[in-house]
Amino acid sequence: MAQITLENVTKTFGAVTAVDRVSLTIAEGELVALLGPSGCGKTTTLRLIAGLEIPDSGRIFIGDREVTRLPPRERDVAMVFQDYALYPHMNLMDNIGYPLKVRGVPREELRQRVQEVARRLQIGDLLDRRPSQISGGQQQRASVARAVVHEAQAFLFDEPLSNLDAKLRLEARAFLKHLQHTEGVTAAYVTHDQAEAMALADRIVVMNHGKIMQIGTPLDVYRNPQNTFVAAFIGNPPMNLLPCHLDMAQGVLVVAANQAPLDLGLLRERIRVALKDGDSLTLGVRPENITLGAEPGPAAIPGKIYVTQPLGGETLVNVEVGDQLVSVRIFTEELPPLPEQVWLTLDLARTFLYGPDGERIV
Amino acid sequence: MNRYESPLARVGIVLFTMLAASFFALPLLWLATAPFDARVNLTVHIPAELTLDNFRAVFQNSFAVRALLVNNLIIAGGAMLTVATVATLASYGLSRTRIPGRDILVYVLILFSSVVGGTAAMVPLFLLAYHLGLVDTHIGVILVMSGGLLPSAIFIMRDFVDTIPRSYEEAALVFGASPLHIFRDIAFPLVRPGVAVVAIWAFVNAWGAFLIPVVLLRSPHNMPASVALYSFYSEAGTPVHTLVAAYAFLYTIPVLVLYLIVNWRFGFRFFGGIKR
Amino acid sequence: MLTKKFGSLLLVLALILVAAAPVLAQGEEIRLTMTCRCVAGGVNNNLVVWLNTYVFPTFQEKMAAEGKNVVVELVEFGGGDEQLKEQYALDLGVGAGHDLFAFDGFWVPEFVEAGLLKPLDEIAGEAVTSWEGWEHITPGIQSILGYQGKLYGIASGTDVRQIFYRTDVFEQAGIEMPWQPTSWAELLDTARALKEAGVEIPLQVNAGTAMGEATTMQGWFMVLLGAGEHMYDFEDGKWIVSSPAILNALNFYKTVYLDEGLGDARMQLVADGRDRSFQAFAEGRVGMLVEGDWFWRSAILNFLDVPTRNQVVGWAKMPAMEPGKGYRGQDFVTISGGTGWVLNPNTEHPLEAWELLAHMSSLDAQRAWELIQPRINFRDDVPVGGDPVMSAMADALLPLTTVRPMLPAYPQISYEAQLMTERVVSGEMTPEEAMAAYAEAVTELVGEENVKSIPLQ
Amino acid sequence: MEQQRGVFSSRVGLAFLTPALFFVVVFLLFPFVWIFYLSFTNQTLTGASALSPSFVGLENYARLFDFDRWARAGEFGSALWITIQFVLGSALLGQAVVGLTIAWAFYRRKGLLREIVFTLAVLAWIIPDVVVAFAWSAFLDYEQGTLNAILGALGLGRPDWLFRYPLISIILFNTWRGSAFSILLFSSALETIPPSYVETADVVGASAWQKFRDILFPLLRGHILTDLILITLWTFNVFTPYLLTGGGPTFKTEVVSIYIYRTAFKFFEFGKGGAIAVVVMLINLTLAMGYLAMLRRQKASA
Repeated sequence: MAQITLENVTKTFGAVTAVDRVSLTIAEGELVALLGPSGCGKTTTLRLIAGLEIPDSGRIFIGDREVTRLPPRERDVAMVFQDYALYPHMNLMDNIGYPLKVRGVPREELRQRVQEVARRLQIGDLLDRRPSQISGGQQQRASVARAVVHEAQAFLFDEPLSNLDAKLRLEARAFLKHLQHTEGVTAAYVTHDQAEAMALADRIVVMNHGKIMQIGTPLDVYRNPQNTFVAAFIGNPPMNLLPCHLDMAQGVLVVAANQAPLDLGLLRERIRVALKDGDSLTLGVRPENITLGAEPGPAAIPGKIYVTQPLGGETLVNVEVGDQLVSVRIFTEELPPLPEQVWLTLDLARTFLYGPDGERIV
Repeated sequence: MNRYESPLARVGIVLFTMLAASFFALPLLWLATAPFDARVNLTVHIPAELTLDNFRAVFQNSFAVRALLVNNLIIAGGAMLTVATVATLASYGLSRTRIPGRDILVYVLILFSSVVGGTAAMVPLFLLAYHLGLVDTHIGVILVMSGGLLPSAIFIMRDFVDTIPRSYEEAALVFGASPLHIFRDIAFPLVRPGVAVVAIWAFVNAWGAFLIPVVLLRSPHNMPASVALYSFYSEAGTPVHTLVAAYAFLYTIPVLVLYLIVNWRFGFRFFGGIKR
Repeated sequence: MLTKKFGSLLLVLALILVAAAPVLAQGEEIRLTMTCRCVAGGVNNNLVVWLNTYVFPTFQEKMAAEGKNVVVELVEFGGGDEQLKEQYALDLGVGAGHDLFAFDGFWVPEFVEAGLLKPLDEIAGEAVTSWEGWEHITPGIQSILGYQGKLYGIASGTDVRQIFYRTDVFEQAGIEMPWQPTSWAELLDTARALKEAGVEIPLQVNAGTAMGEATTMQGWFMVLLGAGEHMYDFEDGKWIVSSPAILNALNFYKTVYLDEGLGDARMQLVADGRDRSFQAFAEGRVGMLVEGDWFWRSAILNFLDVPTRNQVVGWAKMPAMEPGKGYRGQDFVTISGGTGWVLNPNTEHPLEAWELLAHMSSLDAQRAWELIQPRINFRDDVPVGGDPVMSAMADALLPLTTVRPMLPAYPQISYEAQLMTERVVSGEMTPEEAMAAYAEAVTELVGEENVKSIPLQ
Repeated sequence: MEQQRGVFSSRVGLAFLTPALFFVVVFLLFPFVWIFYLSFTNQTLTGASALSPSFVGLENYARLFDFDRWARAGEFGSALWITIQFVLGSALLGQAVVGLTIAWAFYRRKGLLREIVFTLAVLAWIIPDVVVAFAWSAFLDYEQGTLNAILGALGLGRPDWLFRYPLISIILFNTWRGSAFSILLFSSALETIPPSYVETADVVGASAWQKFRDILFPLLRGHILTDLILITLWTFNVFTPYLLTGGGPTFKTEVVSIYIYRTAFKFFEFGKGGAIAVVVMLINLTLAMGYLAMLRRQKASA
């Protein structure tokens, strides 16, 4: 296993900059998730590491070796594809053994290694079947087996779970995490599913428009989103983002949606940059950090109940604030009756404020 | 598939099938009956006197038998192998490499092939073959025919190649396969139905070829069946219908059999992907 | 620079292929090859039989007696005349080809002009001029394979053209036999009488491009000569492109096919029309057919056996428009063509190739030939073998005959003449319009200075 | 993400293309350039101009477009006009429509009926030319042909096909001969259309024709254009009718490929033949460009 380093890597396709000056290090044995919406450059970054694309500028290292311009087969990486890329005309034995075959591993050794890996991945009985004869989950394991059968320097996963249904996906996720831990592999893992990234990764790299928006551990990214993009992308339901502006004279934030004033209170001391009167800011607060009440308060804004969604252990309430919907998460199985007009009280200690450029200022 | 279908629709499709089948079958009726008929003119009728004499007579013409069983197989088989191999390689290369204007390129090649395949090209092709020492050789006929068949073959083939998911090859690349490995282990097995279509197409074209063999070949023992058919003419140069029919029948069997085998084995179909 | 690069590419390829090509056997043996449109058991089978069973064995024996080991091989060709002609031109153009070619006489000029053929004496020298056979071939027949006074080959025979008629059909229609019309009017009257009597197709005179040279020889020439003119004025050395005779001839066609429906235009115009008209004649649906003696000795035998043929097929000379108004003032007209064998100027064994040709053309060989295929022989010392009808036709018509102009432009002008008849027969143009179009086309082909018009009355 | 990119480097791609390149250069490009060159000379195979051909500039081309007589039977204009009718009739109306109809009739149908029709259509497509010519002569024969026997039995008369309706005959012939390609192409194309599209229309009660017109036809437009490009081109150059009619009677079936044959083969005028071939190619090029432009517009709007 080896670490992977990207230095200032840029890749453009025509007029589109798919990867924009990305620098990143994946430590030995670490699983880093590349997370972002489609088109954010995460897959291209992965393909750059694999050697399926050659960067316009910047350098890529696997271990101590610079691989920036090397063809894929000289990089010694393994990859699991979104569609698994299992060859329909080969049975699983041949599919999983293919990386060994092209490396000239003798037939007998190849069989043994494939059988060994397949047993570990619980597909040992299926080796004489073709991909079309096994289930989606088994196909997924087979494609993982093919990746781990030869001990590569690093593993690359391109949305390996996105073709599975929800239940299988949870199983496969646990399985992958277990595998990663026991094998201790270095891995880059592309996904657009933030829950998957949170669950699997040692660290998450959030990307947008080819740029890295934030790198951090899952908890860190969740707790301290550095900008409105990350804030909106991480969490389910996502963080509420309320546009507002600063009224220095009154010492309040005015929520744009319904002009409700909000005492800065505790927030004021945590602001790290100088602000001017009338600055447009964004207030960020997670749904679980809002409480609902019938009475106004200093850190409360008025709203109207839009809909309530009981989810079992918790209830999701959508509240209309002006023309904006705010999600509120209440951890109770049965919601007490609420008046139509409610007040939302924000937990200011867990509220974020983002500047005009979207960067966090609180 | 058990879809609901109204009885009217079912009757309709049967009628339609009969109509379509007759359209394609009726012109061939003569070919099916005449060879077994002792007395043939151009009429289709159930032979009053069923006979295999016509075939017996045909098999006595060693020139025509050799043409069919040896020369035609060499020429059509050779053109088939050449076209299928070269077109598969080329369409794969075209599909997987960025070459500016490649779509237009294929069309322009097809246009060239339509000129060069025509009679106007016979003199250049003969002189070319002559200077290459290919006159009166099967190789010459195979090469010249293949040149003319290639562009359309590449066109047909590309659609098959384009349907292979790129991730298949990318996976192989990452796992350490060389381009040749990838072609041999992955691309070729996957486009086999396409190779089959192109192979049949090339075989059929070369099997029926007349003008190019006549221009390039000289010895009777090299001539294909299309030329040998003319040996079943009378002293005065008019067709002897009994023998022509029997020979035409034998001449048709191989392409039919080849088609049936390929259709059964690979499914003779185009990919719906033909899109450019 | 493209050619240079390409040249080296070709060279590489050639080397590869030469290595694969079969190595020609070398030895003492002299190999001669000859080709014709002939296939054993197929077209011109008789020729194949004669060559393989008589000519080759006797020739090889003869050569062996001279101490030469000569092997002759016949390379059969089954395709059409056009393809064979192209093969000849292509092969001769690159200095290749067989040693002897079967050759149609009227191809000679264009091949000579292209430098593809050489006179016999230039190829084989003294042996040619001293050949005993020449004195038994009339100059007219010698010139079948000649051009501008030089000889390029030896004819293998000639032919004549006449009217064939069905005696049984005539009998039913009450027409007196032996029948011999002396003018177009009589010919047309007979046709009308046959039509009256319910004969489907009273008269077929070839027309149209589909039949190719058959239209010119059996159709157009037979009518035009009857109208008193040749296509070419041998004295002035000019092509006649417009004249009262051409118009009369075209009007004859118009009468037969358009005005009175005495002939079946359809059979003249569709692709296999000639075969169909033979078949119709054999079935007794055609009363009269203008054809060459080949029809008698070969074509009709596809449909009728010899006794039946002798019984139901009669023949008559083609009359001029009016007595004495034919070509050269003749009462009856006919024309002859002929095929033969030419020597390849590139032959490696010119002497032996000539020996073979001379051997084929010898008295003994031709006598053997007449046993297999009775026809008008090119040698005046060889009678038609055992077919009195053929002999009678030859005796009656050879004195009247003429030939095509041996000029390189002839094949194309011949085609224009076929086209002219086609335009009239199909009703596309009037005779006047068709003649004008013919004049225009021929003038374009050979130039103003080589054509002449005879003013219409 | 859907950016087109090569799996291989250009060098590897070129290696795959090399054999084809060899064929294209030697057996396609080279003869083509040669023909192109010949078209400016009076080169013939026999006669004086075989020995010393001369450069005649655009004369061969000018002769083709001599408008005083080009519409006459047997001239270029007439051949072109016949070809246009032949292509419109047998490629566009014939093969494409027959292909679409049969593909649509057997859409989402498997089984014997489909196999029978498809096999017969393919058989018509793969039988050697000379055999087909014999079979069709027998089929269309005026006196003894199968077609007239059937029509006669049905009391529909016995038309003299090759003489009275020669162009219709070869259009019918070529439709029969070439429909298999369109059938196969369209039925494959139809298979790519999700059944739900059609089922949606079924639910709202659309007729078969409405489904075809409103759903399948718009989705197939691209395939139809591709099909038309190819079959137009092929039909423009098809030579097989010659074996049936010889171009006649009176040039009524002389399409340009036969016209070229007559020029190049009968009198060996390869200069003129080359000029015709080049002009025909330019016409084909124009047509292909037109189709391609339509295809691009169709793609842009899709």
